[in-house]
Amino acid sequence: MFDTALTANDLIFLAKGAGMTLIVTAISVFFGTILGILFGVIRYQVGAWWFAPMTFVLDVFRSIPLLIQLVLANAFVTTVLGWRISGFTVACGVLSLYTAAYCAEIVRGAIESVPQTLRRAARSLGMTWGQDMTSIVLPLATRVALPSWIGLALGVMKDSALVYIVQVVELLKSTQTLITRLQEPLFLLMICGLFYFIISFPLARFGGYLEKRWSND
Amino acid sequence: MFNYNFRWNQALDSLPQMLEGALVTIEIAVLSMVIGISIAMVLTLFRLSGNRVLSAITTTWVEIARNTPALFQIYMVHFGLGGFGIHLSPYMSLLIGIAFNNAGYLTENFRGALKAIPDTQTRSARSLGMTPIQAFQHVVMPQMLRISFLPMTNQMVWAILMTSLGAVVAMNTDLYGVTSDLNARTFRTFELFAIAAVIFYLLTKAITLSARLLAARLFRY
Amino acid sequence: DKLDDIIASGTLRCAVVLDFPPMGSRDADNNPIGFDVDYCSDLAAALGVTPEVVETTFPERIPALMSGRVDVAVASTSDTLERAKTVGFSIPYYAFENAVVANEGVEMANWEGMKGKTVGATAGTYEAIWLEGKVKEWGEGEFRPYQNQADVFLALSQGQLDATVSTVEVAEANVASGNFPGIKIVDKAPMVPDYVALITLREEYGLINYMDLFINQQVRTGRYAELYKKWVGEGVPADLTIPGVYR
Amino acid sequence: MIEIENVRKSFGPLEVLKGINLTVAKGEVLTVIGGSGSGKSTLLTCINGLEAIDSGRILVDGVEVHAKATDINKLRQKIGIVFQQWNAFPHLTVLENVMLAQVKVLKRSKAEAEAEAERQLNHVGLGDKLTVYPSRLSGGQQQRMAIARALAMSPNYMLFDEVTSALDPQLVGEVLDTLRMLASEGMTMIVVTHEMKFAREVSDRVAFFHKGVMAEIAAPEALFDAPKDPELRQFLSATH
Amino acid sequence: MIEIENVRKSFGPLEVLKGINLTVAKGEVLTVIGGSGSGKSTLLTCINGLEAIDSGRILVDGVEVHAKATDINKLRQKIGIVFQQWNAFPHLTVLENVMLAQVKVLKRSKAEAEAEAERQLNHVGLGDKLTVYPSRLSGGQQQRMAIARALAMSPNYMLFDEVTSALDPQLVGEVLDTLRMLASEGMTMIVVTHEMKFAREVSDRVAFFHKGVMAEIAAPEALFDAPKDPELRQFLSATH
Ligand SMILES: Nc1ncnc2c1ncn2[C@@H]1O[C@H](COP(=O)(O)OP(=O)(O)OP(=O)(O)O)[C@@H](O)[C@H]1O
Ligand SMILES: Nc1ncnc2c1ncn2[C@@H]1O[C@H](COP(=O)(O)OP(=O)(O)OP(=O)(O)O)[C@@H](O)[C@H]1O
Ligand SMILES: [Mg+2]
Ligand SMILES: [Mg+2]
Repeated sequence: MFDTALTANDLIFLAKGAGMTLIVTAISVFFGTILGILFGVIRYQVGAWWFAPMTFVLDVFRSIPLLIQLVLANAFVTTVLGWRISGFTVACGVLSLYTAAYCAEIVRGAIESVPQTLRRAARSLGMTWGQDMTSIVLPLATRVALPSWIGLALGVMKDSALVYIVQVVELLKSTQTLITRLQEPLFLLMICGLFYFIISFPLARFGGYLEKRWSND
Repeated sequence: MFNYNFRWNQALDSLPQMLEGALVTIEIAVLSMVIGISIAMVLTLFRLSGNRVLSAITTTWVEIARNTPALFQIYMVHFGLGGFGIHLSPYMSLLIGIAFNNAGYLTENFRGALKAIPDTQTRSARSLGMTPIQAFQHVVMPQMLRISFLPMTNQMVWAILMTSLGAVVAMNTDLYGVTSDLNARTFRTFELFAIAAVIFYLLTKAITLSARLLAARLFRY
Repeated sequence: DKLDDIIASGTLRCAVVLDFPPMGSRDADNNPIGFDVDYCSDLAAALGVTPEVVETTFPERIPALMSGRVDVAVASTSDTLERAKTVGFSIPYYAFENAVVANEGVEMANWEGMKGKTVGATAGTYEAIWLEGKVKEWGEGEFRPYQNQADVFLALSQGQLDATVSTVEVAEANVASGNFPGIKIVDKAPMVPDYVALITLREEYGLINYMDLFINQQVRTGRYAELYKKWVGEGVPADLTIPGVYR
Repeated sequence: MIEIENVRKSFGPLEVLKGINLTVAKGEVLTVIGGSGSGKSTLLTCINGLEAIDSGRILVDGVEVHAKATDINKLRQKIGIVFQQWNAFPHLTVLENVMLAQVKVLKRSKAEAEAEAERQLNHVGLGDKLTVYPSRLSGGQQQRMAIARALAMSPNYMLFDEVTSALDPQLVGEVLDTLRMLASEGMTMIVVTHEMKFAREVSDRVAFFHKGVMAEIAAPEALFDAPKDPELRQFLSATH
Repeated sequence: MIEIENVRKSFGPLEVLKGINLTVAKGEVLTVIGGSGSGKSTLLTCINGLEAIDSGRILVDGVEVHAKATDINKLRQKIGIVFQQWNAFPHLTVLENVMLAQVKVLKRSKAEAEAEAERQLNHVGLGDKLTVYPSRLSGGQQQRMAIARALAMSPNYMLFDEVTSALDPQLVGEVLDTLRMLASEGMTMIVVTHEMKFAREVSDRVAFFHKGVMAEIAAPEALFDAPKDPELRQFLSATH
């Protein structure tokens, strides 16, 4: 269908870019989720008032463009502080905090969705706070949180297209590099879009399915 | 403490230029929302129409908008359409790219909102002799917009943030474009982008706040 | 200092722009090649270390240097006084003349034909700054700064831009490659030759001195002419001296 | 007059109406009773054309509801219907609820529509709630508002589908009183209800539906005191 | 024995318990009645230490509930409590609901826990629902499951907080029957309820709460038939 100069080598080059997209996403979502759970639980435990400073910080991550976060963090860490760290590290760091900011909201909402009386029932049976958290809150909150969390993870994957700004060669950047050489913008962009779509679409559908299934009981 | 000389004065001199950029950013965000909501409404009607082709258009639009990066979408609008001889200015490319994204997400929100509106609402309206269009326009749509008001506010914030992606299509009059232009000339990266970040933060807060005030005025029920 | 650090670390990290043929591009295996890439290798060889090419865009090369992600930039950086406030320049290692390139569908006799047209260039480059100034001066037309050279030529080839200004080398290479159908070279741009230099951090005099001497040696040994022939073609390489003034 | 002739209706494999024949004369109050899923609601929505039918026909004042040529939106103005719940448009005040269709469908002027709305709302006892949003009304008041809204279209017929089922017991009375009032004013009505006492009291005839069949139809005394159909007997003893 | 000595408790500016003194002897069934917001639920949650108190003390079998040194999780095993609703853990089957705390808190083996769970579930009449999820149970069955779950911890005391208030009328009976059964088996219980008939029938004593004060406490006959407190009289006449 397409008459293209694309070679196997180029496909490998693209695949490497895709691999970078996935690695950055995986690392960021992993640490972002851990941090998000931590923030979410603490926020729930200490209450809105005491957590307000942290809420503000997390809100900042949701209120300025990721591109600017990346540029700023990069400039701050490397030029202002003078640390020698790679763009990859900066990208993962910023994206992790970015993920955490959204994840904390999801987690807090999910914990709040567990009826207070259920938790009282658990505690009144002599279960400790930890046992209540792991045996009751965790399984119930997970059901509420998982669909949104999947959405978040996919969002982070799509947003990771911006880390080119700190010299990380991910999928979209690799595509641009090939466009420079091969001059087949439409075809190459389609491949790139298709890749995102193939990862994102089934997972998004799965999230929707879980939401539907779990909202029934 | 830092072995770096901040030159805030130099950066702050550019503040008027950046504020002008902020106006362009707001303008694009607002227009992209207006267009996005209108398209989402049409796509929603397509879905409700029961026509296979029309609902397929909606599905395709929604899934592409939601499952590919916004940066990709904007790039595609400019260079993808450019390949077919459709030439859009950076401003239009960015606007249309964001509107495309908005429309996709909003259509999905409207779908959720519609589910929350009981069937009898349409039935009541129809049984009073209203046409399907009238029933949608006067009974279903106002309720749908109310239920999706919060998601719409979020999308508006997103639209503001997405304007920063305009650089890939040579957009240089919005807040991000102005900032990176200044940066290319002076290299005061940290100072310039810090100021831009503060402006963006204030913009999004202003939007959330005014949305809340607006909601209080609009939805008194 | 930096010079010692580089020698001690055993690698020289160069920022190179890879969508700027013939100075920097990628071969069929997507490996970096070009005049700048060779210059980076030569500099590394002189220092006795291994070269490492870090790809950057034009707007990103100075931030990359400032953030310590690279040691030097071999990236056709024009030696403007504004930039010299931030980074340290060596003596020029190359000089470009700029050409006006237009879409074939556009009537344009000479560079002044750009007046009132939609023109563009790569954000943050010498010619972009010049062109944006011109558009402001004319008070009509539109200037568009794209993120990289490839996007500029893509836009030009699609007809989104009427014309651009780029170095003669780039213009000729792009016209010759056939990758961008429908573009033509119209005229020379009436700009002072664009002397480009190697850059590093402002305070690294040791390294700057070393790079000055390196550039001098490249010319002296004929390597400059050799690489010119390899990447640009037949002809006389640009004169790097300016009559009537030192340095 | 509403004439229902051998109407059949299926949802997929499920036949919900298995050939219904029924005529409701002008001024008559017909009550429909029957178990859950017996097809009562479906019949009402077929009468005003909200549902299509598979065979047979329904004539309202001699006009065939499901005929292609019929202007169904015009016909529906003649047939008011009130459902079990969610009748009120929550984004409009009580007054606006009653005005909307008058303005949009009957093309009345705002002033006319408002006058008529006030009149009907006073009629059902909501004269003091005009500028209130439905969320501030009790369930019973919402139902009365829905009745006023339908009446404002000057319908010839009113259909009621279990309008009191979703209400708290203490609110049922006020809605039934409104229905009684309408009946006494000579409105032609079909009332689906589980309130047997009410059915006995106001109906001219009572119809008993069972699994898509109109198993028995008779005057209330006859039907309640001397049920012939065995299913009806069982139904009545269960609901006593 | 549960001893409550001069317990005070405020939520912010609102004093909810204004010095309560009360002793519940082993084997006694105490019923607590009173208007909404009078502090009944708060008292129960203070007894098993789910809420802190501001002053006074509560002793359960001689152990002070709110003392720092007290192992509250251990103490709570002695005090079963069932709330108005949302008692069932929806992600666990009925059997797992009853087993969970046994395994986690009492460190019983799975087999032991399962045997005990089955025994208690049979006891409350849910022997045939072991592998079912709570969403498939009626409200009354869910409440009985919650009772079985509390009983499986072998508590010395059971607290019930309006366990039938959220139930449909026809389901109330089955839960009250279970409470009656427990009472007849000699369980020490504090039952907050609005079911006056039940209170009169099973209680040893009935306490009336009003605005954070225990306004009257007496044997059911005395309290219901010869109320002394004027507020109580009004309360009883309102609920009759
Ligand atoms: N839109 C529909 N699609 C599929 N099945 C339907 C639909 N509407 C109703 N049914 C089915 O048709 C049957 C009759 O429904 P209908 O609502 O007419 O019963 P009903 O007599 O009004 O019962 P109830 O007293 O519960 O309101 C039921 O089995 C119902 O599930
Ligand atoms: N966690 C809390 N924070 C603040 N106020 C509370 C809290 N819990 C209860 N209250 C208030 O304390 C008062 C007593 O509440 P409590 O639940 O003990 O009343 P109750 O007698 O059980 O009433 P009901 O019969 O409605 O259950 C009420 O005014 C209630 O609003
Ligand atoms: Mg029905
Ligand atoms: Mg209570």
